[in-house]
Amino acid sequence: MTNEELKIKITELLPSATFEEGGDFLNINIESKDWLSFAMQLNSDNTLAFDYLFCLTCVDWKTHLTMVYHLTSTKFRHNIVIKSKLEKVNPAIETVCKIWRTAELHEREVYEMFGVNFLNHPDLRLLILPDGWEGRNPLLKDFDDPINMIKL
Amino acid sequence: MWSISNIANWVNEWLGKNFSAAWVTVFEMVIAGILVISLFAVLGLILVIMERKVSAWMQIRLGPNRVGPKGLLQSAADTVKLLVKEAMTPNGADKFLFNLAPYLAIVVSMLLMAPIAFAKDFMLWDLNIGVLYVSAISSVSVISILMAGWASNNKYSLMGAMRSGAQIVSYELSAGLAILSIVVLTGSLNMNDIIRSQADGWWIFKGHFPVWISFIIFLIAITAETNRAPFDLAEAESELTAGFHTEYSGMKFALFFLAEYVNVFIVCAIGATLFLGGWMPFHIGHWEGFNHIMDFIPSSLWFFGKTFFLIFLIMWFRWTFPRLRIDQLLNLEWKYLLPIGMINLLLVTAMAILKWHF
Amino acid sequence: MFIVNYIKEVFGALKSLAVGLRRTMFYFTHHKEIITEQYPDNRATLKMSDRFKGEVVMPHDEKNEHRCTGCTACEVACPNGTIKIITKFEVNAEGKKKKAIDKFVYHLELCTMCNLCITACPSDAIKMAQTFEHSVFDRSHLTKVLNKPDSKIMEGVE
Amino acid sequence: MVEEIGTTADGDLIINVGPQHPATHGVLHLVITLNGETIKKVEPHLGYIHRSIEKMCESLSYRQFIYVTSRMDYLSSHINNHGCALLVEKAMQIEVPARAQAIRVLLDELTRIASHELWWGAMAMDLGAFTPFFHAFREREMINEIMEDTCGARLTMNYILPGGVLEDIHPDFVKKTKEFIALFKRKVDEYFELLTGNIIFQNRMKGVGILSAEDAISFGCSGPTLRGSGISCDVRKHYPYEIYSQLQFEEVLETGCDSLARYLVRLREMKQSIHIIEQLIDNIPEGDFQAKTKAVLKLPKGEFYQRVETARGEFGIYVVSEGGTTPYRIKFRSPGFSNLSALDHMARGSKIGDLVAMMGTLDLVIPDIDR
Repeated sequence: MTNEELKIKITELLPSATFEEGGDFLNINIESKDWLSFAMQLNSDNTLAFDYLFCLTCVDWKTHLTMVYHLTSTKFRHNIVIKSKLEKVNPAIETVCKIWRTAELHEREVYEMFGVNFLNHPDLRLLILPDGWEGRNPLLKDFDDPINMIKL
Repeated sequence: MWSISNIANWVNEWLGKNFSAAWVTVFEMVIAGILVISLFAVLGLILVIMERKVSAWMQIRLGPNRVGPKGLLQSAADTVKLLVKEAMTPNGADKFLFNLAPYLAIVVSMLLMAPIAFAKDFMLWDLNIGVLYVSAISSVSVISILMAGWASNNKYSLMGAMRSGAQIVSYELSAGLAILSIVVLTGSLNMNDIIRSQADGWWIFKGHFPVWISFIIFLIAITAETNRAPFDLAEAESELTAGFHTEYSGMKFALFFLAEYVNVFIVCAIGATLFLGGWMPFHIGHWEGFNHIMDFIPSSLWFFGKTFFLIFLIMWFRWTFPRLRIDQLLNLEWKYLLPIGMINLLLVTAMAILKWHF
Repeated sequence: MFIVNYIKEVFGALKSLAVGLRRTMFYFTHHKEIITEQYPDNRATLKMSDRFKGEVVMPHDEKNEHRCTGCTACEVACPNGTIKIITKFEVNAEGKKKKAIDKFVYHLELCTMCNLCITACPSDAIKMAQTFEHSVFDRSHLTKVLNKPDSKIMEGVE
Repeated sequence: MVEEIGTTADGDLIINVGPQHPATHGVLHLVITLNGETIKKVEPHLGYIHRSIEKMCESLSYRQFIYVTSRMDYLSSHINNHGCALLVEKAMQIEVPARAQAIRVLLDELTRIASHELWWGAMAMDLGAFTPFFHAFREREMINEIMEDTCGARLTMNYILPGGVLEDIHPDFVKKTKEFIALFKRKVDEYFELLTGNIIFQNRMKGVGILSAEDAISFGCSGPTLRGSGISCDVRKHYPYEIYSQLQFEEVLETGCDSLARYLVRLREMKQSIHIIEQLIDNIPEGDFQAKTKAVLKLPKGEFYQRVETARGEFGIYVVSEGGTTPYRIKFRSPGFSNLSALDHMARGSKIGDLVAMMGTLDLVIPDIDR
C-alpha cells in the first residue's frame, strides 16, 4: 500500500491518530493508551499485516520521551513508524512482546536505557547494565558519568 | 639375527647366574616397571608431536617448528611447562578422589601394557586370556573419568564424565564383538596364538569381507573408547569447555593427557595384533621365498609400524570430522554398530566353521 | 525395503566420510599448500602495503623542519581526542609574533586509524606510517610527541 | 562436603555458558537451565562489551560517527560504514560518483565473503571440526590483503566518507581480486567435501534449531537467519541502494527452517557475492571517487532511517537530527540483537551440542549485539 492508502486505512482503525510526513516513512503519532489495541490491529489486519518490528527505540526530548516503533510487512513491504509520547516522569507504555516477540529484548534495552516501564512485560530486568545499577538511565540526555565519559 | 627377545634372554641369563631365583624375579619386575614407565614417557612425547604435526599439515600449517630440529623437541618443552605449573585443587572438590583420578587413569593404561607383544617372543606377560584381560581392564578407565568428573564439583566436569560413562559402556560392546570375530577365527584368547595364526597372512587379508567390517567397527569403537574426536564428547571444548578435566592443571592434567595418548597406542596395538598380525611380518600363503625376505625386517619394526599406522588413522579421523551429538553417538552404537557387529559375528562364525577363510 | 535402505544409508555415510578423509590426506601430503607466515623470522622481507594505516607521523626534512602550522584542524577532526596540539608564540626574524606548535601530542592508544586528521590537514603536515609493531610494556609509551625537538616550520607553509 | 549450588527446585542444573567460553566467540553470557543434556531455557546476559556507541555518537560529527560503527559488527565493518555514509548522503542529497558506488559495492561483497568465511570456519570449530577453520582463513587472508592494499586496514577499514571513498582503488586491486575469485572457485568445492557433505555434519545440522517462518518474522530475524526460513528479506533486493538494482544476483532462499538451511544460505550467498564481484570487477566506471562535500556536514532537521544488508542481516541506522552538526539521537538496529532473541525459542528442548550449532548458524558477533 502507498502512504496515502495507509493513511486512510489507519484513520479508520484509529481516528485519533495524527500523521506526519517527512523522513523516509509514514509517521503516525498515537496516544500511549491506544497502543496495545492499535498494535494488535496493525498486526492482524489482512490488508496491513505489519508482522515485522524491525526497530524499537526511544528518544529523549528533554521535556518528554517518545517511543518509536518501525514496522514493516513482509507480505506487502510497506513501512510505517509509530510514535507515542510518554511522560518524562515515570514513563509507561504497554508491552508489545506478545505481538512481536523481538520486542522482549528491545523493550528491556529501552527500559534500562530510558527508564520506560513496559506494562505486562514478562521479564522486565536489566539486560545490558550490570546487576544492581543505580543512578540515571544512561541514554537520557541529562545522564552524566564524570568518570567514564570523555568530553571532547 | 638381532632381536629384542635375545637381549631379554641375555639379561635373564645374566641375572640367573648371579642371583637366586627370587631375586631374579624381583629384578626383572623392577626392570619391566622402569621400561613401561619410560615407554610411557617416550610414547607421550612421540604421540604428542606426531598429533601436532599431523594436524598442522592437514590444516595447511607448519606446526611446531621452534624447539629443537624441526620442532621435534616441542613436546619435551610442553612437558617441562606442565611440570612447573601449579597443580591446583579447587576449593569445593573432593580432594582425595580429585587427586586419585589421574593416577588411576595412568595405572589402567599401564596395566593394559602387560599382554601386548611388542616383538617376537617379547611381551611382559604371556597370558592365556590376553584378549579378555584387555577388554576387561580397558573398561576400568571409565572409573577414573567418572571420578575426576564427580570430584571436581564442576557441572561441566560432571556432564563430561556422565557422557563419557555412557559412551565407553556402549562402545565396549562393539569393540568386544569385533575382537570376538578374530577370537572365533583363531579359537584362542592368547595374544601369541592369535599372532601365530597369522603366519600365512594377516586376518585382514585372510578373513574376506566380514573381517573388514569387524575392522571398521573396531576402529570406530576404539576411537570412541579412547574419547577421541569425533567422539570426544567427554571433553567437547565448545560445549563443556574441557569436560571432565576442566578443573585439572599442571601435572595432574598432564597425566590425563598422557593416559589418553597411551590408551590410543594400546588400543591401536591391540588392533594391529588382532587384524594386522602384530609383529608378524607380511606373509603371503606359501610363498616361502617372499616370506623369508620379509622376515629380515625386525619384528619390532613390523609391530610399531602397524601400530603407528592405526594411530595415524585415528588422528586422521580427528582432524577431519566434526563431533557427534550425544544422542547420535548412542544411536550410532545401538542402531548401527551393534546390529551390524552381531550379524557380522554370525558370518564370521559360519566362515570359521566352513573354513572359507584362507 | 528397510534392509536395502539401511545398507544404502550405511554406505552413503561411509562414502561421505571417505570424501572428507581424502581431502585432508591431500593437504597432509601436499606441503606446498602450507600458508603459514613465520612472522618474526620474515621481518626483513615483510612489506606492508603502502597505504597501511599504522600510526600518524609527522615527516621532517633534513633541516629538521615540518609543515605543521598548528591550526588544530586535525584535533577538531579527530573523533576520539587522539591529538592534542599545544601552541606557543614564536618571534620570527622580523620581530613579529607568530603562532607555532610547541608540542603535537598524539595518543596512539586512542587512535582508530580513521584517517580523518590526514584528510583534514590543510598543509599535509601529517601522514600515516606503515609501522605495525606497536606493543610496549607501558601504556605511557604510546603517547607520542610527533614534532621533533627544536624542529621548525618549513619556509613558506602557511 | 560437596555443596549443591546452581540448581533449580526441580533439580535442573543452571550453567553459565560464557562470558568466557570456547563456544561464544566473545563475551556473550548465556545462562542455560538444563535437565540432563536437554536445554529448558536460555537466557542471554549482555553488556560485557557495551560501549554505548549510541551515546558516543551524540557528540560526534557526521564525519566522525561513521568510524565508530566499524567497531560494532567488526566483521562487516565496511558495510556498517557504508550504511552510515548512505544515510548522510541521503539526508544531505549528495550525489555519489558512479566509480565510488562501484568500489563501495565491490568492497561490500568482499567483506561479506570474508565474514562468511570466518563464520564457516568458526562454526565448524564449534562442531568439533578444526581443519575447516584454517582452510577458511586461507581464503579470508586473501581478502584481507586486498583490503589492506586498498583501504589500509584489514578489519576496521574506515574507507568510506560521506560522498565517496577515501582513496581510489589500489592499482593491484583488480588483479588481486581476480586471483581471489579464481582461488575461491577452486576451493569452495572443498568446503562441500570437508563439511557440507559429511554425514556427521548433516546430522548435527538437520532438524536442529527449527525456526519457523512465522517465528522468525516475529523475532525480527533478518539476513541469512530469516532467509533460511524461506522469507525473502534481502535489503539489496527490496530496498536497493547504490547500484544493486542494476546488478544481476539471486536472493538465496532455503525453506528448511533449520540450521542446515541457514548454513546453506550463507554458503550460496558467498557464490552470489562472487557473481556480483565478477560483474563489477571489469566494469568499474571511470571518474571521481569522491564527491565534493562541504567541510562541515549538517543534516537537515528531521528523522532518517537507512538500512543495509550486512553479512548478518539488516543493519539499520535511525538518526534524529535537530539540524546541527551532531545527531540528536541515533539508534543502531543491529541484526545480531534481534537474531539473538530467537535463540531461547530455538534452543528449548534440544541438546547442549545443538545449542552450539544454533549459535554457530545465527552467526553472532558480540560487539554487534552489545553495541
